[in-house]
Amino acid sequence: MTAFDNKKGRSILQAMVRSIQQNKTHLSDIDGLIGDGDHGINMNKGFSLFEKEYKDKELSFNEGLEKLGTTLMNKIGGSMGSIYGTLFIGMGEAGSRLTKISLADLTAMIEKGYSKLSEIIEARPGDKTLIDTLAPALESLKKSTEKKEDFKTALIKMKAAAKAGSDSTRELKARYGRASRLGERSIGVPDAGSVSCRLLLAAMGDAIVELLE
Amino acid sequence: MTAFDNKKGRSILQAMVRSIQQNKTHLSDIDGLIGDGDHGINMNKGFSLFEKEYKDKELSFNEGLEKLGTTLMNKIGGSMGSIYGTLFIGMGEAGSRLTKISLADLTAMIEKGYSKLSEIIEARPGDKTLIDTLAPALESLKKSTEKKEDFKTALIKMKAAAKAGSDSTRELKARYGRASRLGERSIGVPDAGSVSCRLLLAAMGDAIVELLE
Amino acid sequence: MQRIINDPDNIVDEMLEGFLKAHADIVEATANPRVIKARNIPGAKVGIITGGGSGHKPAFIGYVGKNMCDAAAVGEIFSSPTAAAFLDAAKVADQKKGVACLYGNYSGDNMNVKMAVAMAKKEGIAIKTVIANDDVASAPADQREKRRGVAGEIFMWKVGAAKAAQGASLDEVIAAAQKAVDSTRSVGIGLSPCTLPAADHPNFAIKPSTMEIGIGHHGEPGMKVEPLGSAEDIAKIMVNIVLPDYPFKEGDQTAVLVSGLGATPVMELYVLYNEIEKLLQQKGIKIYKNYVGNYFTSLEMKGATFTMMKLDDELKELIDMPACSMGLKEGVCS
Amino acid sequence: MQRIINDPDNIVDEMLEGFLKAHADIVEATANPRVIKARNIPGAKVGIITGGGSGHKPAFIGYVGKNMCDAAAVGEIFSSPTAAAFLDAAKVADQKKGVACLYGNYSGDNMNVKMAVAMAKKEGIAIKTVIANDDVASAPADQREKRRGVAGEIFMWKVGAAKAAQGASLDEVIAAAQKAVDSTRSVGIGLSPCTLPAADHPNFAIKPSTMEIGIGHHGEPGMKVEPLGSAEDIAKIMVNIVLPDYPFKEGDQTAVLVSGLGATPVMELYVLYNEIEKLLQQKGIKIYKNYVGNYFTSLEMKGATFTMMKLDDELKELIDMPACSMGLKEGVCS
Ligand SMILES: Nc1ncnc2c1ncn2[C@@H]1O[C@H](COP(=O)(O)OP(=O)(O)O)[C@@H](O)[C@H]1O
Ligand SMILES: Nc1ncnc2c1ncn2[C@@H]1O[C@H](COP(=O)(O)OP(=O)(O)O)[C@@H](O)[C@H]1O
Ligand SMILES: [Mg+2]
Ligand SMILES: [Mg+2]
Ligand SMILES: [Mg+2]
Ligand SMILES: [Mg+2]
Repeated sequence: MTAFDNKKGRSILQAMVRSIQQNKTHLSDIDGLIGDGDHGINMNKGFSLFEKEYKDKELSFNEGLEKLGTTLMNKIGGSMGSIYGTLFIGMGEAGSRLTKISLADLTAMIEKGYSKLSEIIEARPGDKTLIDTLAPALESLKKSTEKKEDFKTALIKMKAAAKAGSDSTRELKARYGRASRLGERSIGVPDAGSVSCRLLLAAMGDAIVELLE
Repeated sequence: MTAFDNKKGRSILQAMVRSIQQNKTHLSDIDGLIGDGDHGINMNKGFSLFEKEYKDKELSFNEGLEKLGTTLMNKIGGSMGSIYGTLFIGMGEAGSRLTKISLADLTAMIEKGYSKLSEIIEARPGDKTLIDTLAPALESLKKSTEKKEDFKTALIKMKAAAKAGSDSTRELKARYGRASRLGERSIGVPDAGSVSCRLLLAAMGDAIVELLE
Repeated sequence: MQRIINDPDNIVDEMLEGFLKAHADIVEATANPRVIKARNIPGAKVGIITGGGSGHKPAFIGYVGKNMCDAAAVGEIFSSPTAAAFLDAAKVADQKKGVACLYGNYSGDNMNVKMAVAMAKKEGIAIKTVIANDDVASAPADQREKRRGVAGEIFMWKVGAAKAAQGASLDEVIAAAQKAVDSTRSVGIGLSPCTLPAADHPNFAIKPSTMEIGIGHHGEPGMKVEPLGSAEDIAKIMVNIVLPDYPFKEGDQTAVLVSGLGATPVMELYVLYNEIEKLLQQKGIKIYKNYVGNYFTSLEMKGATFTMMKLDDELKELIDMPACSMGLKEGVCS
Repeated sequence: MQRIINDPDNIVDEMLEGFLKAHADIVEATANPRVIKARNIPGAKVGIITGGGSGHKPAFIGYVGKNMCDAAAVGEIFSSPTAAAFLDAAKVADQKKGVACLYGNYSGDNMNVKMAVAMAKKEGIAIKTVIANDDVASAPADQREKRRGVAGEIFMWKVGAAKAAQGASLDEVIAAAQKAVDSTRSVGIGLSPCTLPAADHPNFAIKPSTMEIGIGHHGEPGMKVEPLGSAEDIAKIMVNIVLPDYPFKEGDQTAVLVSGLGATPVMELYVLYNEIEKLLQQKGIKIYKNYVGNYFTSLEMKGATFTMMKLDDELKELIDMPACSMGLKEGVCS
């Protein structure tokens, strides 16, 4: 139970696609409160496009991430196209030579994606964006790796960190994205991107657990 | 109780104005069912304009009718401006030399108005317009005049005839005005103009009764 | 009602004030506050006038301008202008070459124009009328004279005004405008109602997920109510109502106008035009010229109208003439 | 939702198809289905490109044309175009004299343009950007760089494109477009929300009898919600937000744009313009040129924006240059 087969990654991507599809309306509703109400529509369109395009094709985890990222980047646009596109492409690239993916590998992949992402956005934790989910999730994985924790335990902790991070956005003032100019009025509502990021990390984590050998 | 003083006509006109003002919404609602929903608005605007313009001026019945007709004709437009404008101006002209107005005089006045009106519209009884109210009301007055009935009785009968005529439009197919192209769909709803005409005739009749000497 | 207005009873006057300020290069006020005229009406040509109720912007005043109407009479919302306004419009446009009054078939307008024409003639103005009745859904083909005028009025104005600009006689102008009307058919589909500014609720209802086929420009009920279709369905319904009525046939050259009724996003009008174009293409009918946008509206109604005019050489030449009005800018606006 | 569409996921592509058919005299397709270009881009001039989410018609593609933008990248509804689309727009517009990318300040657009600029530079295209941030309500004056771009983008495009048409260098074009942005301030007031075609309910709420002051072009919440005022009240609020921010002062010559957000009847825009004009007149500010209509919309939102640009001689000359696009027709459309 220390790694999973990169080749079997399709199920992880499928789980990610499904979680977005199932939460399409929820994500748009949240975005509607302080944004423009299209987050679920944008995400669903991109993820479903990817699903359709690669339906009958073999895909490893890292390939899948790259293809998903490229689809988002080149077909969807919006903030999400570039943000999740950059994140997934970065993750995929970092995992390109792996046969088995360990906790340390997954951590390194997400770290690479996050660092690529930081090149195009300025948001830091506390700015009420998906970074508030991604950063603590990555932190948690890093700590688990250091402590050589069990992969499954690490994933459960990561999920919890992502959720806590996403929940924390409720109390924050938005500083980036459409909601940023709301000031005080953005407080009390979670950030849509932080919620989709939490859903994606949770789906990924759960699907990996199923694949652990 | 056989005539009223032409000079005292202001109260009759005021009653007519008030009945339109009070039924503004009702008239628009009826017009909305098979027309364009503005009959009450149009009528109220015209009648209220007249009220305002002649607030502090002396007005006999025939003068008032002429002024009201002219206001409708020149300020309001629409079908109503020309229809009621023509009717009232015709009535007013026919009464211009009268000091006292008897049942026969009133009948002649309405007859003149109706004949003027017939010059500009083609609608006949049965076409689902205000003619379905006006024509039987005039018929009733004519019969009462012939039979030398009491003025008050004649007015009560006239009101009943107007109401019956207006009610009859419910079962008719519209042949003129905006509702005319509805065919079967215009059945079941009264004609807005026939309702306003009934209201005006009733208000006029009631106010005349008060003035009878 | 969510509106940007002051007193609803003054909306027409205030709108006119703003319109005159905004388009002072195209139009100007006249002595009658309910009549506006084009700037610099060229002399020695037939005067073109129109008029109608308000709430249809750009119609009617948006089609006053260079090589378009010379003057327009302005009514209350959805209500004919007065006979006096039509008369004053005729006087303003009269250059002693006659006046063509080109308007739409509504009983209020008919009555007021009839009275205005009688008065104008008394004052020595040679005036003739053409009455647009392009709305196929408003009466069967054997009662065409009862049909309403809708967005097709724009073609009547464009053609009549262009003919006048060419220096044609009153009879020639009337004949050209009448030809435009006779070659034009329209149909409207309503998706949501509108509310009169002085009222507090819509003046008719269109149930969600339904559409009213053949609706009029004031919400006059149409031929039937059906479940809301796709853009493709709507295009088919419209084409199948309009095409057989004229009839338009393979090889015809046409002008096509797809107008929004006010609140339908312009994006959707292009989706609809795309479908209509495909259907006409299939039938071998050529769109020589198209107009897509909010050309003739009904306050904030949702829905659209489809109008088609068959072109011959004369109509092509007239429709192509440059014009400058707020609602139609083709070629030089100086 | 009462819409004329087929599959909501294809609305943008179908709208583009219809748009290209309808305006084949002004625009044409490119190899990238999400990039459209002006017909006959004159050589030897700086290329002008823009791009943004859909649902704002005439923006953005309605401002592609002669003496206007040369190409536009088209995004999903309310969503930035891809970096690839911005890149392809730059390639199409590039005449080896450099490309000016003039767009609005939204995080999606910023990211995608940033990536496109990096890729374009790699391919040897000299490309520079100007970011419109005219929306006063979207950030305090000391954080102007955070403000959104709204209807004022139209002035940026008009000025930048006119400068390019004069044969100016890339730096001169950028300077002129930047001057337009720096001299322009806007504010929006929302009266009712809009619904994304793929959604089944409005993406935000505006309670009846209230208005949202400072609302964004995608329904981004504004500065505050107040009881719905009269046109006069609304004009005062708008003028009092816009004027002090620049500041505009007595004697200034300005261009004023009052745009509807989609479903507000054009009639009401004239009522609003009338009130704004009165207020500016009182303050001795001159309206050199005005634009009233649906110039930059948000699907079927009700409400309006008020935009004002202070003019100097250069801006006057540029704003007066003839142009021909679907959304702005000034002078010759040939
Ligand atoms: N500049 C930014 N930096 C970081 N995150 C951002 C930025 N802009 C937007 N986001 C994220 O994107 C989410 C909104 O995504 P979405 O609604 O799909 O795009 P859009 O804002 O273009 O409508 C926000 O909730 C936020 O998490
Ligand atoms: N041609 C006509 N002949 C007779 N009556 C008519 C005619 N046109 C309209 N009417 C009357 O006018 C009424 C509608 O008036 P109104 O709603 O004020 O005007 P509009 O039809 O211009 O909106 C109808 O109910 C009908 O009684
Ligand atoms: Mg969003
Ligand atoms: Mg009516
Ligand atoms: Mg009416
Ligand atoms: Mg968006």
